[in-house]
Amino acid sequence: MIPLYYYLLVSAILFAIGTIGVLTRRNAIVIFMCVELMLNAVNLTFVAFSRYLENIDGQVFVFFIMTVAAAEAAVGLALMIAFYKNRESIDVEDINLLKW
Amino acid sequence: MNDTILSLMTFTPLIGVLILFFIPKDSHSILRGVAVAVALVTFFISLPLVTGFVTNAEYQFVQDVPWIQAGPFRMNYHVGIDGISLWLVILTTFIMPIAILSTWTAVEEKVKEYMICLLLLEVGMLGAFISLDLFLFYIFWEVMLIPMYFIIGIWGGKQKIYAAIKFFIYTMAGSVLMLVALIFLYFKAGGGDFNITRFYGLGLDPATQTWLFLAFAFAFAIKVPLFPVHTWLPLAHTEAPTAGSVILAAIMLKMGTYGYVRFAMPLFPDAVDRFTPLMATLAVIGIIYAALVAMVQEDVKKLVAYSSVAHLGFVMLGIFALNQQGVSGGMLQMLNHGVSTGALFLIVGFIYERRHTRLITDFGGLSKQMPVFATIFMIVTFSSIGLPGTNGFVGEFLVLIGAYESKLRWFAVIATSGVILSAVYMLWMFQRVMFGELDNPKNQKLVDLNAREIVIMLPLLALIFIMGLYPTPFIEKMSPAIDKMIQQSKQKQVAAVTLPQMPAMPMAPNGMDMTMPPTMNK
Amino acid sequence: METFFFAIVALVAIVSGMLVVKCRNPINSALSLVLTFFCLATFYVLLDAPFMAAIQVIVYAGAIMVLIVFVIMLLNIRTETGRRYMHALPVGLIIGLLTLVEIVYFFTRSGLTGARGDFNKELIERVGHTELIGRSMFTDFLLPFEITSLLLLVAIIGAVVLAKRKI
Amino acid sequence: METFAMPAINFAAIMPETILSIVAMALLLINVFVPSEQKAYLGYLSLAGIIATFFPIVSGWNAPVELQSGFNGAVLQDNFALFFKVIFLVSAALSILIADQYMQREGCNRGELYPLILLATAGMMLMASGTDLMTIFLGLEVLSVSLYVLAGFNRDNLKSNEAGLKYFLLGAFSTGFLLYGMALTYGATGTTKIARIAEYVSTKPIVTTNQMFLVGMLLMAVGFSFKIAAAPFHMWTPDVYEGAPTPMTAFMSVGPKAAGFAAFLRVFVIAFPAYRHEWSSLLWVLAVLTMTAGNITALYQQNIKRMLAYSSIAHAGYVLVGFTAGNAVGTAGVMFYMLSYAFMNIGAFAIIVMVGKKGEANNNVADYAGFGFKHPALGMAMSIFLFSLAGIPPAAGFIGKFYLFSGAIQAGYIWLAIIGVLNSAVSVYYYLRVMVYMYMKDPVEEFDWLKVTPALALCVLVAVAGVLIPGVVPGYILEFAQKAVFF
Amino acid sequence: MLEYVWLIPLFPLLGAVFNGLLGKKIKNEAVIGGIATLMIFCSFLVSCGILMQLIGLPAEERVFEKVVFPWIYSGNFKADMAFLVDPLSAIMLMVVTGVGSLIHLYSIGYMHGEEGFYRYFTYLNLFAMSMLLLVLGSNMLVMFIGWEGVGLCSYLLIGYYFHKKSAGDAAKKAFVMNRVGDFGFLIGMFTLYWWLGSNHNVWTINFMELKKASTLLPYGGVVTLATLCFFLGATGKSAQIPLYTWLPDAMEGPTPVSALIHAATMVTAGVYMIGRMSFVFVKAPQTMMVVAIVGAATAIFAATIGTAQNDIKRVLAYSTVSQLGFMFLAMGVGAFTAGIFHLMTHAFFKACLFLGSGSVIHAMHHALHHAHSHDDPQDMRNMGGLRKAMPITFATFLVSTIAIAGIPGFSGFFSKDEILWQAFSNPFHGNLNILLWGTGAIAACFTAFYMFRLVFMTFFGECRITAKAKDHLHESPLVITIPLMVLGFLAVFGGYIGMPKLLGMLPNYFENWLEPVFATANSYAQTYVHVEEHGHALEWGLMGLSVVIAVVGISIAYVLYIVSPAIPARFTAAFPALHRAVFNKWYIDELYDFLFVNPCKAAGNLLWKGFDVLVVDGIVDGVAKVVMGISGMVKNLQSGYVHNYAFSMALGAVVIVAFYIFR
Repeated sequence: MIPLYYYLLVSAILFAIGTIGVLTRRNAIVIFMCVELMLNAVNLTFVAFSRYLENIDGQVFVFFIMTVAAAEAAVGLALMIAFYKNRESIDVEDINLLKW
Repeated sequence: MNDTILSLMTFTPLIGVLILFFIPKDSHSILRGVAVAVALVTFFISLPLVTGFVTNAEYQFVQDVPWIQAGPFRMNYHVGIDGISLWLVILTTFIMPIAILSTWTAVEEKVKEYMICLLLLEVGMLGAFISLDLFLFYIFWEVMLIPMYFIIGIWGGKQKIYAAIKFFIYTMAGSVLMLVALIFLYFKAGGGDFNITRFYGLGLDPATQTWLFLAFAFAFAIKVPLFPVHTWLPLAHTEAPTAGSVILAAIMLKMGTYGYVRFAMPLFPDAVDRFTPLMATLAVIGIIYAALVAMVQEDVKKLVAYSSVAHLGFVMLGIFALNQQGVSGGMLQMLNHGVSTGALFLIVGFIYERRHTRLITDFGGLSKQMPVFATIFMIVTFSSIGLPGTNGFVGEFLVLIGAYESKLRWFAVIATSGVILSAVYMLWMFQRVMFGELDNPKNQKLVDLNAREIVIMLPLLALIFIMGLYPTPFIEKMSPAIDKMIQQSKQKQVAAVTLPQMPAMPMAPNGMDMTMPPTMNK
Repeated sequence: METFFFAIVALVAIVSGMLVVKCRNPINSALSLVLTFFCLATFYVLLDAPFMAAIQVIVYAGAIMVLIVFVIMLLNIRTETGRRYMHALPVGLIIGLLTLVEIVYFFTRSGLTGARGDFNKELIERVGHTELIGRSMFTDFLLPFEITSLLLLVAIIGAVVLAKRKI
Repeated sequence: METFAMPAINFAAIMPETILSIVAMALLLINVFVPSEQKAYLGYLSLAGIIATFFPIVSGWNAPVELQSGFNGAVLQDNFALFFKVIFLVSAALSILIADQYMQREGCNRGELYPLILLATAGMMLMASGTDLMTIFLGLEVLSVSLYVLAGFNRDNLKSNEAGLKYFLLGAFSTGFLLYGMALTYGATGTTKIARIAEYVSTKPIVTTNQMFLVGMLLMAVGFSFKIAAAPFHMWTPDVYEGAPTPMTAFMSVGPKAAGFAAFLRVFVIAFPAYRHEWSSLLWVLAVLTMTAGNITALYQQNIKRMLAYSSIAHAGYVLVGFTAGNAVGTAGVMFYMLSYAFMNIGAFAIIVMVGKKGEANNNVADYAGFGFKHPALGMAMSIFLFSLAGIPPAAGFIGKFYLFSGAIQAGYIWLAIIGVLNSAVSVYYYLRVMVYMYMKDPVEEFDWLKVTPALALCVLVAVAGVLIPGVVPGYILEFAQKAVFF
Repeated sequence: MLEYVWLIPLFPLLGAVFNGLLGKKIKNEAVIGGIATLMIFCSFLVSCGILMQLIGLPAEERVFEKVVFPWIYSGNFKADMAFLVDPLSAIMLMVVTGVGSLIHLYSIGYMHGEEGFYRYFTYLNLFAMSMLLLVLGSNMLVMFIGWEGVGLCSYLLIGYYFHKKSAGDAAKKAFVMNRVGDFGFLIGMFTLYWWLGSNHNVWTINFMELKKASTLLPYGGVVTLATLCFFLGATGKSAQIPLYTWLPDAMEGPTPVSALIHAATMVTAGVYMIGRMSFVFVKAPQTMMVVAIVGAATAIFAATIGTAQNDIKRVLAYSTVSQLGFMFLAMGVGAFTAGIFHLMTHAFFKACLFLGSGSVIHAMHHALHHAHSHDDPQDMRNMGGLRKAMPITFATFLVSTIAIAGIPGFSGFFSKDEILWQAFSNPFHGNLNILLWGTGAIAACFTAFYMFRLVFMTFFGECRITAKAKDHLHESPLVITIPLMVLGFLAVFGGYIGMPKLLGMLPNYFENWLEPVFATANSYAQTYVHVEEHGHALEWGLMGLSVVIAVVGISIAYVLYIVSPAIPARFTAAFPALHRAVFNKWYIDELYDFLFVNPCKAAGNLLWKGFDVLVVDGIVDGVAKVVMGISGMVKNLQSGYVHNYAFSMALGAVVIVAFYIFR
């Protein structure tokens, strides 16, 4: 059976990629997708742990995380739409009315 | 009665404030009348303190009721006076009506708020003088700032805002450090309540004492103000309205020196022993420095402000001489400074009201035009110079002789030369303002003092001579308390409990005996 | 064999993950993200968590991604110009890599020390993964489960408030 | 197939949340029938709900442990939680009081506002009483999601949109860290129940062998720090606070912070005693950074909402000082301070709501010129709030600071305390600046548009009372706070 | 009578209070002046009574101390408001009250019609009160009240014509110079008090107790220090080098003031103080020497300046300084009696001279006023030949001048000759004596010269004012001339009570009278000096010599200002630099301005603008500015871009974790 570390490694990499995405992309939706990527990395970690610890809590947690992701997606996208209505863009470059 | 009189006195002005709230804001005369009346009532309430005061070192008229009891903390509403605070309290209640009277015509707009501020200020000051509970003292100490801030900032002169904020933050910066020191001290003392008597003679190790003393001393030094941190004072004085300057000079500055006598010195004897040279140096520098600077001032009020820096320097020298003469001289000097400098500010106020300028060069030869004013001005001037027979002399003399016979001899010598300088700048100012040709046409139609102004000045003049010629009652009432204070400040004990130093490095809880590492699991 | 399969999937997952970040066009990112999700689902299967795999596909790839793609279409977002992207890239890369390095560094200094449960392969096979999940969800984690209902409620209200044309 | 073990359901433990959720749902239904200009009634209803919520809280005080915990240790409604729940309710109630006028003015008085606030409050409560990482996480999400919505509630106002969007993106990002932390912690200990984490760690030599555990803690710290807006995770705060509708700003500057602290405290103090030294030194740094960053930046602000945003960052810093101390006094300080902060901050925001004009106009400090004399009562109230924020007696703010710093000093963090007080000395400047304009500048506005609705008046009155009474006689509340300390 | 000693200062005080409060209402000069004079005269009577009573007592019981009320009690420091009557103070009382009353009387006439008449008499009475306190003070502190009080009154009276800037300056100068002296006085007092207290636990500043305790004092050492400080005080009050410059300027005051304060009473306070504390001074030989040298130096120095002044009052002023120098010389050589004696005689003739000059000025002023001439009525170059116009003034003036010049048979002769003899023969200063004596003698010569120069320029020769004005010259009214006559009489015969034993016509009442006062001092002196006997021949010789000296001085004056008035002009032409130097008082004022005044102002400005504003406020506001600057920068971090925020978060996380890697 595959060592736990592989899974952890993969998840870590994915997490890092997600971070990079958040830091570098300009499109709010893409940024959100990267966040989703990070969450998935976390999910993988959870599941892997729960499997190797033979302890189910982790997977339940993952279930909740998915719910959260869904909820956030709904609200987040709604926000983006609202913003887009007023600003004709969801480029984070343009989300800079409030500063200093 | 005896245990409530202090509270009664302290909070009467608060009642006055409540009354003022319900007076329409444009009926000025009523507002002023009520304010004065309240202040006078306060004064009369405070009189029994003198008559009822038994001359000993104990705290009297004590009232001690539990106030805050939470967790380890026990704060009490613990007030009382001894010889040291007695006269300062009286001075406060005595000056206040005068100060309020002085604003009769000076302040024309926002009278209501002005009076409210003044009365609140009185509450704060009285409270600070009578508190025997460190926490309570700190509360009042801070409360004082607020009304003063408004008085300067709202009714002040051109630079009022800058002055007000500078005053506030300067003082704040000092007092917050004192707060830390206060809490630290409290835990060192092993909890319980904040009653100062518990902190006296608490065998702290010298290092700790040093830190704590520095914190306290810094806070008080700013208020005094001691030499390097005095720069807020001239500004605040010049910008504040007359009453503000009067109160500031006559009473608020005393908070600093009082703080030394009541807290900083008796609490940390070793530190006092160690820092006496430093403090004395600063005091003496202050005396000479302020005198020199005062000499070249163009603005009468600024000159007087600097002169009070010099006077307070004498006070500091006296109390750090730590002997009966020195300390009682210092205390007397506080009162004298309250009386004569207060009077000086009133005088400046009088001419300012008439001419709306304070530049010395705008005056000259006023004696011809306003003889009464001239006479009063002269008497006050000489009392501030410290002419024998006036109050100024007794205090100064005792301070100097006390310092001379203590180990501060050379400081005393230098300080004595300040006596010369004080004559120089005061007389020079007096001469330029009152003597010479009455050439400025504006000055030629000046009118002499009116009845109200004379009435304001009379009690001060009376005090100038009474305290100058018969200071005995003042001294003898305060001397036992002073003896006690000297005892406490002189005792040099080795640290009873060896405690770790103040942490030089931020982190890492040092194993203070108070630290209860929380039990994490439940 | 299994390891090899794992390696392939992992590679795909990572590459598609990178593509998410890389692609200029949001749609492409979205699709590559879906791909990543599938890979994760595969991992879940490998980890004897079929139910997880299922909802991964259904909820994520199915619901969320569809929603996202829909929004992208709705707002017909043009592809980004490269400027900011290139400009922020080095910093982002550095940070991201540092994160990775640190986490890995700590992984190498840690072991599988957690408290063992009885949730072993044999049990899963006997009872069935879904039932096990369901059971613990409705016993031990009843409250969190209830809370998710609140969460969804909030999400609905929010979406309505923010996006509905006229109220 | 084995029997189905029914969980130890105990509604007493989640009664407040339950009530609030029910009221919220009810309001959603009622909302349909309420014409848009009378949404205020929903506000009053929700107030009723909040008041109703007080009963279980009061009755729950000092309840026996079996009544406190429920759902197999997913929640524990101890005094600690209860005290925080009071804070949440207060902040919610006060915000609701000031909401209506603003929403009317900005033309976005939609009834969903109140259910959202109530649900957010429920989420906070779950954070405060949660003893399972899952509960805490989900509570936090309920809270956050509703806050995203509330921040962007004024959807026709670009600033509001922007605030919501920023908050959302960054919030989601931080959630990632929080979750990763939880995952690693779970991996290291095999449980998500914080109490059990501690037990387990105390038995096994995990701390030494398994670094993962440490990272887990650190990443969770990051996640929570975002919620309480501790530097360097604070940067969203000013923008969001400035952009969000003012009442919502008031709401989220107090409640969520408090919730964040509640969860943060409980998790770290209970789950990570083993790493106490690590996290306290971490918090030391965070506290200093937060206080300083907040105060320093606030000095420059012209927009009063933004200024108060920075000041709220600074206040989070002060509270962190008490948290760092980690002893009874410090923790009690945290609670007392958050409570008084609720009163003073929302009070200040109430005034801001009154002074502001449609379209978020008139929110600059300079717009307050002469306000103090045009409206003496309001001016005085504002001054009281500001002085309390500046930590000047006799206001609750001072007692709170005193307690926090006492905690730090008692624990030996002298320098932390010194930095703290110096910071509060600096902060005085920008609070005074508002008063300078209110009292020492000549009025440019007549403030004639300003109308004091009963709700606002009530809010201000309550706030003043809540600032002054604890300021003068803090004994009782402090005593409660002391009793609420869970260790 | 002794019991009522406190009445003596009280009367003038009452007068002062009365005039001060009511004077403005009462326009009537007669009442005001009358009251004032009456008051001081009452004190005079009391003093007479006291003197009589003292004379009645046996010599050793002639000490009486009256405690009025306790003043400052603090710890071991005690100072009563107490008065001390002994032969010394009795003498002073007589001088002060006697001369005082005369001058009060004189003032009524002199100040006639001045505005602020009442103010003048208030001050004058106040002065009398302070002076009497000074004299009567039984401890240093009471003395110090008087000491400063007289300073104050002299300030007020010099600045009486306050609208004249010069007057104001002079007043301030006088007070400040005195303050410098007071500084010395205080330090001296502190030193004695502290030394005796800490070493022998005798905490006192009371003269009599000090006298008892003085046996404990060492010779030299700390005592030298203390006495030097006291002497500094004396120089300030009595216008000795280096603090003499205020006295000539003090002539800005009304002439009677100059007579009373700056000739007869106040300026002699220093001498009196040294006499009062002789028992301490004697214990410090070095100080004695300093005193003697300073005295001699001042005598000659001032005399030289006196020769070149044209302002009649300034001449007298410098002569006062010079005469005071003689007194200090006497004190310095241990001839306390002689010193006090000269003090008294000087009070008589100098007061007479000043009042005389006053009368002259009065007349001149009057005359010039009528002639609408704006010449300076005080400038001797405008006078001349006044003897016909004002005979009484002339007569009294002449006798006083002869007295001061030291012609045998006049009071001045006895006292000054005694001083010179003591300077020559005293056992203290060894070989220095010759020098001291020589200086004194030359100073005496100068004195004779410039005094007669004054007389000649004023009363002899041709009148140098316009004929028109000349017609208006006439003798002053009685109220002015009566005091002149009385003082003239005293100037002539006042000296006989202290006639040297050598002449042996009368016993030296004066010396016997003061003997008990200075007994202690002399006894100390015995312990370290041995008095060698000088032959009578020598004494005779010296006496003759001093007479010759006086005559020489007079004759030079006669030659220069009567016989051939051209010479002085030629002389000045010959040595312009010298003359200018002398005429400008050796530029001492300028020197002081350069040394002290300007540096102080400069320092003040520097500290204020430099330190206060730049450094301290610079730091304070600087900190504020820096913080604001940082704030300005930090706020820019809030760029408003989401990825910057995300970046800071991620960075924060990374750093935090990294910290625990590297810790």
